[in-house]
Amino acid sequence: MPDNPTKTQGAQTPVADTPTEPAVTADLAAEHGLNAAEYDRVLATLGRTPTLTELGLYSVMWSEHCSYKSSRRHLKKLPTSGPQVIQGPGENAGVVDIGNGQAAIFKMESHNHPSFIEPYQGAATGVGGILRDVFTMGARPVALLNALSFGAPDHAKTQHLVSGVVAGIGGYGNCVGVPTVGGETRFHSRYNGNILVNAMAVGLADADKIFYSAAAGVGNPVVYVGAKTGRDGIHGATMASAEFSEDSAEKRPTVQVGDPFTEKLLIEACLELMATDAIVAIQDMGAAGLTSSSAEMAGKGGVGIRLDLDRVPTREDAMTAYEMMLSESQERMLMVLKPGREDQARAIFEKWELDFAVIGALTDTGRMTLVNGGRTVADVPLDSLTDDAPNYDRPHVPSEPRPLLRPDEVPAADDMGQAILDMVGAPDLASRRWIWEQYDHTVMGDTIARPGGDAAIVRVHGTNKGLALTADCTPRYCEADPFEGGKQAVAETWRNLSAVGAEPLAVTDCLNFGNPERPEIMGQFVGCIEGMAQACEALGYPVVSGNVSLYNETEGQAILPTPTLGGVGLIRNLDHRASPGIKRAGDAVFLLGE
Amino acid sequence: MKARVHITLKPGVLDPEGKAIGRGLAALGYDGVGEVRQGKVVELDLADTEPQAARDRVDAMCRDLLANTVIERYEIELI
Amino acid sequence: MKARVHITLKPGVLDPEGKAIGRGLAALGYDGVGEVRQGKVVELDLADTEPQAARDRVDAMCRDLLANTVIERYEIELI
Amino acid sequence: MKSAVIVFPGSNCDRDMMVALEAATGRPPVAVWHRETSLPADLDLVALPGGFSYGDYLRSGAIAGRSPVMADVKARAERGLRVLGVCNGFQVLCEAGLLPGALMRNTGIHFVCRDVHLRVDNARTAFTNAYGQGQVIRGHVAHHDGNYFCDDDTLTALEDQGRVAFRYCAADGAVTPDANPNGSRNNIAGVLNAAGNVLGMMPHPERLIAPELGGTDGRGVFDSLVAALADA
Ligand SMILES: Nc1ncnc2c1ncn2[C@@H]1O[C@H](COP(=O)(O)OP(=O)(O)O)[C@@H](O)[C@H]1O
Repeated sequence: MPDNPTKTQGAQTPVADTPTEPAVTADLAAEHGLNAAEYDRVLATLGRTPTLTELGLYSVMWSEHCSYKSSRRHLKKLPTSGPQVIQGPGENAGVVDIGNGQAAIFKMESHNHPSFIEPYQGAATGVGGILRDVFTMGARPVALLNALSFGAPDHAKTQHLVSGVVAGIGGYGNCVGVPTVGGETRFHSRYNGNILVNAMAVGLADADKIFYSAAAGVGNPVVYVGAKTGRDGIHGATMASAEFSEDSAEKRPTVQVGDPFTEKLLIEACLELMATDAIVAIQDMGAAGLTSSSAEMAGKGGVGIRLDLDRVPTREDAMTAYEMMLSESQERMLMVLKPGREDQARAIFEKWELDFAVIGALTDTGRMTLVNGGRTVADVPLDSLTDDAPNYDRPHVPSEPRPLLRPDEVPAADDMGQAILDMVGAPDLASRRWIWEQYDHTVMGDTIARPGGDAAIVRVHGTNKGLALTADCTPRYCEADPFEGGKQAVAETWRNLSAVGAEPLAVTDCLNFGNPERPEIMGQFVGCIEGMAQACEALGYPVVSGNVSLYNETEGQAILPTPTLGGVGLIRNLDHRASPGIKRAGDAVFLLGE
Repeated sequence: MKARVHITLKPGVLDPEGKAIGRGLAALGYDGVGEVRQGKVVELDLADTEPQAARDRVDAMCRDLLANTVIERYEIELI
Repeated sequence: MKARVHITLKPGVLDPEGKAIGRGLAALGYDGVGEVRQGKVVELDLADTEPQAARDRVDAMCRDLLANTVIERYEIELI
Repeated sequence: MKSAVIVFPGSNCDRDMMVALEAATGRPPVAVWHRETSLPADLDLVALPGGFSYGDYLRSGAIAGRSPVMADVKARAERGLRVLGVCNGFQVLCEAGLLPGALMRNTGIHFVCRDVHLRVDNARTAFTNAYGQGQVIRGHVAHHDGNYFCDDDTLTALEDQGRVAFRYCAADGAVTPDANPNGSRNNIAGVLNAAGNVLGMMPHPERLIAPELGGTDGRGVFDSLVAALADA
């Protein structure tokens, strides 16, 4: 950078990025998802009208998706610590100790709205995003899972959505070469207009080689790597935070296209660089791309950041600062390097044919300063984007208790044989082989229990240890009684892990609910979390990472409350594992539990 | 009657396949090749005999199944 | 100059994707659709200015990389 | 036995292949980056692993088949070096012209990952001598483009010259359409070049090398190579 970028400079009032940039008004802010009170807060923070670029930053960072403004205070109720926890929520993924100096790193995330609009690419980029969360932390991804909720099988859109989503998940995971070993799939009319696509990734790393996202070291270079930035998915984060309406597809046409090939190269290049000690901090550019990655890294590190947007590798001409900051182009990462390590890093990324650019530096200002074409186009306090983002205590009412269903109220089947056939043929119970056969579940040569059992088992490469993995939830329980349903979902993952002989370690979650501004939906959310918290507490089974997806509604119809839980367990000796098949005629059958 | 539908990614939508082909050509020594974009063609045999009706029907097929207008655009050619 | 290369499966080579599209259209109620074939189009931006030279070069690219003549045939269009 | 595994951008079974080769030969193979212009000297085997080289963009194996290292693979194969291509490696060998035919989209149009039965149709090769002629073994496929196609003359030549190494079959060895996971002509799962030193196969032998992975029937391919090279 030409001038000395790291020193505090006299407060500069940012200017418009382009001569045609619209003036920022309360209406424009509302179109960006900021309500009147929130916009007032922006004005008060800055003491002036924001530029369009700044409005973009606030709209993204204060969206439900990034700020967790409706959920933050409730998520605090979940237990997140334990002797096995190396890193709980707050980083790109959770990290647990699995002994012998090794760690398992995992997280689950939703890609619901994009998958409804463009099922193949929406689901594919969901897998890409969750993989980045895991390898960002230094882990080699070793397994993928996916939890899918579709509308009724006979609904006009279901078939198209199912085939697109399954193909997209397979298309991405198969190509990057990470086995997809499990998941769950359900069908219910309450998902007709709003499907759920939750993807989970699990990785392995040495416990002393975990990478974090807090930026440090004033003056250190901020580096962009991966694919170029295009005009993809601008407003994706705000879309993930708004209810659907019939014309969403028209209004928000921007869905990103994933490139799993580039992701595979990015994994290899990042792991190669991580084997050196050049990286200070690293974060992937997920929803809200450059904005959230740079703000969160600098915010966590308590430093400032200055980016020179002219240096951002772009795919298209004449991209504005606003577009670059809001782009959701996939397969990109942001890193802070130790000074002088740029050339070493560049050589690795160039070998893998990826873009590499030094786009800025850390400062001591506590502000995010964006420069484009020599003009300062944004200059805002970082705290206002991150820690001081809105945090709401939304009103919530408990769900009406449902009457208990007593066995004698359920008519007995006339013909047991037929009842069994009906059940195994029911969409929710039928075999999922047709799904998992479309996923490469054996690549990497360590899949010990393939899909089809209670939990999948993936061996820790080169050892006789294994990770057991499962994803579960029963939404109708959560609707009938959120508290009990939340507990049950946790317990189900626990049972599935135990059933293969694993010691459950920790869970990740993906909390899919309707509009939190409706007290009854908020009541479901709070109930499920409190139930989950109680179960996790009782089991010593902490939540180490997760994701919240709200506003899953179409035309006022909310989905079933769906807190998907992803459980990870450890099998210390793979010779002592269990599988569901009945082994021999004559074996005794036991029923355990109540 | 036959229809040929060209389906291409909208301008600005990432085309990883086109990019890879471009790199492949460069690696083989073909220089001076700028942007490469890849698309699909679908050829349909139609029972229709009236061009306008055929075109309308193919247009409906494109919107219903053949193209996803969120990321793709299409062009119909009757032959 | 721009070139557009149409790559289609040779006649007689089974096209499962075309078939699947045909079935999809039928399932949506589009009747009277006969055979459906799917192919690729590759669009190239070329530095060339002379049409014949451009065509020859693109033809070489097709034989070298763009088409697999065991199963595909191609057609070049300059635009 | 000295072996090498070629790594293309997008290869993802390179590690699996190295694990299997090391287990069979007792020596870790050398990884060769696709941009190298020559293979290491005194190699006994070069393996092209599975994966999605160049994302399978354009056609599976097309871009990798023309990468710099392939010229030397071709030259050395002509002088008798053993070459094994698995899955994407098979696709690359066809695209590079080391094997006849092409691998097209599965007729079911979906990616398919499952165990299959394979019949060893020629057990007199460097890649198959550990199996019995006609033996039915377990195989494991994981591919989207495994539908082997070639013209009639080529097919006749392959059949007449015993160049079909493996065929998809039912548990009893019957070669039936139902046992064919991808629509390959004559249920072909693996073919040899005319000289018999190049094998391409869609099933992944490296994924079935231990009981805990689901079986050991894949080991035969590696054990055969070790035996053939010991005899040589
Ligand atoms: N979308 C999916 N992807 C991969 N595997 C799946 C998917 N859906 C279900 N499965 C697998 O199918 C099996 C049965 O699923 P499910 O009926 O949800 O199991 P359970 O209720 O016993 O936990 C499990 O092994 C699960 O991992």
